[in-house]
Amino acid sequence: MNATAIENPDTHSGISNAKLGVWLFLASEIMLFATLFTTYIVLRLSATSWPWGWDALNVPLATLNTVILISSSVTIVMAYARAYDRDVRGFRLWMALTLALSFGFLIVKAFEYGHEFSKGIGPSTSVFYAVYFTMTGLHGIHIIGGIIVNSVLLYMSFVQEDWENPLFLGRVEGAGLYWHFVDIVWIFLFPALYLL
Amino acid sequence: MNNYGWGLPIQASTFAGQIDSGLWIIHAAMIGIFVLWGIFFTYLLVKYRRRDGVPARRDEHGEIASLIPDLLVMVFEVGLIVFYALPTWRSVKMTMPDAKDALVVEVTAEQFGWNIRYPGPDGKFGRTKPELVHFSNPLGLDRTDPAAADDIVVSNEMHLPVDTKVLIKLRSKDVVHDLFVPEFRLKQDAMPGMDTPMWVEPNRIGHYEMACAQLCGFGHSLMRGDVYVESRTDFEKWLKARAALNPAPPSATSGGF
Amino acid sequence: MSKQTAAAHDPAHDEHRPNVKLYIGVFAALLFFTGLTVAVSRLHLPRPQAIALGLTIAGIKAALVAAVFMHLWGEKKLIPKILIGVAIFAVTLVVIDVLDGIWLTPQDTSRMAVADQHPDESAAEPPAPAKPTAAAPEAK
Amino acid sequence: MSSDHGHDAHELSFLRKYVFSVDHKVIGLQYLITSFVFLLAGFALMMLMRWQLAFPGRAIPLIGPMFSPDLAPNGVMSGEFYNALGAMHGTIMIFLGIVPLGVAAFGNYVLPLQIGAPDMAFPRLNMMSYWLYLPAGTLMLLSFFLPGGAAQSGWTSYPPLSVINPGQTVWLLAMVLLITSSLLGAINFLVTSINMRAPGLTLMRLPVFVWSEMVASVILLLAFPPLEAAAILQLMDRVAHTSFYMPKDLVILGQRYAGSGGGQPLLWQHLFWFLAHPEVYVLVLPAMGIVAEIIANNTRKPLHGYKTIVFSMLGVGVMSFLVWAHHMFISGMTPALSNFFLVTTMIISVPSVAILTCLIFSLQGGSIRYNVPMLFALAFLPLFGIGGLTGLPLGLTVTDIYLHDTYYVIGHFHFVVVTGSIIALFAGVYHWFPKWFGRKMNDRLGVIHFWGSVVSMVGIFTPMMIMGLAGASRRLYDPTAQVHNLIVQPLNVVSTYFAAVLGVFQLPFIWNFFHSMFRGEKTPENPWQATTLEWACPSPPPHGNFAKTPRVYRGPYEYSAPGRATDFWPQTDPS
Repeated sequence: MNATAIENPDTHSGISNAKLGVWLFLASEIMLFATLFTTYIVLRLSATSWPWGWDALNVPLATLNTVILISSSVTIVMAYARAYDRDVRGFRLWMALTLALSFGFLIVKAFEYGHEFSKGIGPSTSVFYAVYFTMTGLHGIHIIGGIIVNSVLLYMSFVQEDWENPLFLGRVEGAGLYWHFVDIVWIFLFPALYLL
Repeated sequence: MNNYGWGLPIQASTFAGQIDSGLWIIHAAMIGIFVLWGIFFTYLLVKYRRRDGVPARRDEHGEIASLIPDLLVMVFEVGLIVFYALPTWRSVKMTMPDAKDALVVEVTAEQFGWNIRYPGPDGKFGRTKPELVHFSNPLGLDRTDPAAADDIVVSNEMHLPVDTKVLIKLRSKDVVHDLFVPEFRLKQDAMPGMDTPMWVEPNRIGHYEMACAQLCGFGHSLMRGDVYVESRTDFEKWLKARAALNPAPPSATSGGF
Repeated sequence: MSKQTAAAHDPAHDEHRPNVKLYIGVFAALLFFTGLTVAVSRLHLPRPQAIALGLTIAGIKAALVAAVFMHLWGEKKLIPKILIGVAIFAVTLVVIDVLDGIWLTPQDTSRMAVADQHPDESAAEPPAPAKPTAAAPEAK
Repeated sequence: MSSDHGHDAHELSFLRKYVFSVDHKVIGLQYLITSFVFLLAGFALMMLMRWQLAFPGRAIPLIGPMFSPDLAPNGVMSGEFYNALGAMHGTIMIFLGIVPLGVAAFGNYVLPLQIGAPDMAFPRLNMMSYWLYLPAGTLMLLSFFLPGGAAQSGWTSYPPLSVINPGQTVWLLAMVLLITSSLLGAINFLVTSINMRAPGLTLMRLPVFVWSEMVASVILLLAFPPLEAAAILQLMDRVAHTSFYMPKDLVILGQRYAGSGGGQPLLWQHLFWFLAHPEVYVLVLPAMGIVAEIIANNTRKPLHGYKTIVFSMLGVGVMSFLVWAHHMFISGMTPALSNFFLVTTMIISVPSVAILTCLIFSLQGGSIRYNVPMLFALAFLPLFGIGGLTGLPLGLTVTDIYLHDTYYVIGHFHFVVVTGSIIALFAGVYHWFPKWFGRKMNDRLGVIHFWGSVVSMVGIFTPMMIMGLAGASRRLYDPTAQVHNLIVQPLNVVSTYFAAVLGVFQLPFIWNFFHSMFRGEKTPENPWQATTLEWACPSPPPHGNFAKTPRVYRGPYEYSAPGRATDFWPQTDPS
């Protein structure tokens, strides 16, 4: 595949298939989350009242989660840097750290949900909570997807054949792109649901 | 009701003629375009069929030629929009008559029927509460509200005075319905949670049909009512007769389930 | 990242040379902005200003992540082009739907019933800034 | 791509070769067969509906007693069953029939060959798309037999009806699967055609069909996610009892709705049509691409206005995102917005007219070869033209007030999709059949299929236009229950008879297809003397397609070039 790419530069974008594919996938994800934010805005504008995040949700926990997710973005880009320098131990370390942080995010999220459920609050309580649970829930599913991808990459770094595959670095970059996108979504979700 | 045929139904509102003229213009143009293209197309098919010894001729003339029909279509469409669609849409759907000069009627759709409410002599619609909804009180009218006492609620039967602007406030109790009176050329979705205004000025006395035109469930096809356009005096007479059927103002405890 | 550097690493690839110092700098900036946006939200600014400020900070953070971590800064032109196209469609979707949402007239009954059904919702907060126009007067 | 390439050396098992294959050609044929099966299923549902429409209240003949009493008591269809048939007919035909056939089946088989690629960019992703599509479709069909039955709220699924009706949950789940499958497919097509073109095959040398697939893929990629999000929200409304689409104080059949309220039913319509209008172009663009290929090949001359066609397709693609709300003129949407969508709708008609004009002008000066694919391609032009023209009064705000939700809409849409897309897809099957199997389909049966289909299609849909003008409403279980439908009711009978005729005339096609697959007349590598790349490899192409990567020297339609011995000049011919 990549051999063809070098042979015919005039009919090849110069971007690897994997990266182009990930970017196109992110393009569709942008539309998905744009729709969810549209729903949020429309419902908020037509609501008679809209609770403030500090009253309705747990902002300190969410702030912690924001910090966790931002840190995981840094660790995954560090893992990429280690893979770029062909440092397999460094890659494993940073990737494992990324995974640990993503699990941390999910655990904090689970505490948040558990707290709300224990108060008898659920998605059907009001439109605000419907938006909150649906958007954070979908974001959580994206986190789980990222965890699966990153675990596979971590596993592959232990397989000699995969680690030496010239496509490996591209895969790490692709996984990184996805993970950063999930981070960006949270960067908007956090103020939209908790702070404003 | 001999209002329907193989063509458009009879016209019974002030803007029916405007809408029909648009339909006629467009269909005439459509048939014209289709026939012209058809003749040209058939000519090409016959003239350029494969014959021995006659090779295909590569046309070297530019691509501009193919844009000429486009240009014509565009001119026609721009004309339609500017001189027909925009002004007519403005008058039919965007400008509502003032509630003071018009008869205001509230139509509430439900599965599978229409509830038509007239404000009564005080010109005010009374309060409704969803918890009061009952088969004998389909709108949940709160008769303790003084404005509601004289409201007249009729099922599947709308009486309108001729030559009067009528402002209809369209609502729905459950799902999306659509009020369609073919003779008025009038159609509007009834969206639950919204007050959708629409207006009509009937100009022909007669008996018409109000049908639901938006899929609303298993009984959708049964959802219809009758529209009676009457002279002013007949309408007033009917209104008075209906008002007499209203229950006496009840005490605050009654109503509900 | 230019063609030459990518080629020097491995001719078949277009990955970007990582810049660890820059990553750490961006990390610090992201933490700072996170703290800032939380702090600002405690100030109880009027809602329109609060929303504008919050979105601006989020926008800056997102731009940093996209430009540095996702290497959009220095990426081949095709990808920004794709993203601009997507942005146009996404903005159309948002703007039209929101405009429609603002201009519509909700039923007055639904607003009346809010207070008694969900006292928790309508308790402390003032209503949202951009409210739909009030319902028709004669219905009440 | 990775470790499993090592196993390629020995013979693949039957399962890996024909069932879980990663070869784009096998996946293409899998899509082809599956989507034809779904088209037949959708057709069968339609026949049941047409019986009820023509003869409301009469027991369904022959198979009526076989239905369970809650679907059809005493063999007479119930209102719920009718609505389920309507919803599923639309869903199956559009999402499971024509889009997979046009985009995925033809795209998978033909697109990599036309760009000289050995396979798709992501072969395993490609297999995954198919294996998401098949369970999604099966789930959709099976929903008839699940408790609650099939969805009954129309293919548009407008809430609140769709939230309270039974059966909708399965529909939504199947849609989410299907959308995911389409997204994967769209990414694959785009990366393949951006990155894997043969050397020399610049963008302006691409066959029109490849362009149409690319534009359709962009539409799928960007328009489907909003529906996916909207479907998830509706699923939440049904399963978690949220109120995204449920306003306050609903009273449903005398019962107060329990949800919190505060939702916006109109929002669904916006999100749905944001997909569903571009979707129409997904149905039509590959069809136009196929027709363009066949017309160029059988007129033996280059397409008139290749560039105009390409840029018009791109224009249609972009504009298709800006016209969605012309389906909502009378939905209660802000009337001022209608004016915006009126203008964009008229703008999008300009590139569509340009494409059709170019295709008709392409006939001029040609040496038209009337073979079966060409017959279908030629029928596409006037019949799709009718579909396009009848869109005009529906796109115009004022006339739409009257025509909205009448049979006029049904007639218009089916002229576009049946006599447009399906006719063109048939043309594609006849045209590329020799490529797929190295054999030709029988001409005589093809001609019978052609005339039978075209005449009966026109016979079905023309009465609908007349009924629509007379005001007859659509989606009525019993059209005779509303007075204004009564006079034109005989036309429903006419439509139904023609629909039965249409069904009968598909039999020669089905027989022809399977018979020719094994017994058809053997064809040479390039039976149509075509120029594009797919005819430069053996038929059927082996794994990896081309023995060596082809090199492209010229545009796609160099027919009857002056000074050459033959009347076609293949793209790969170096001379």
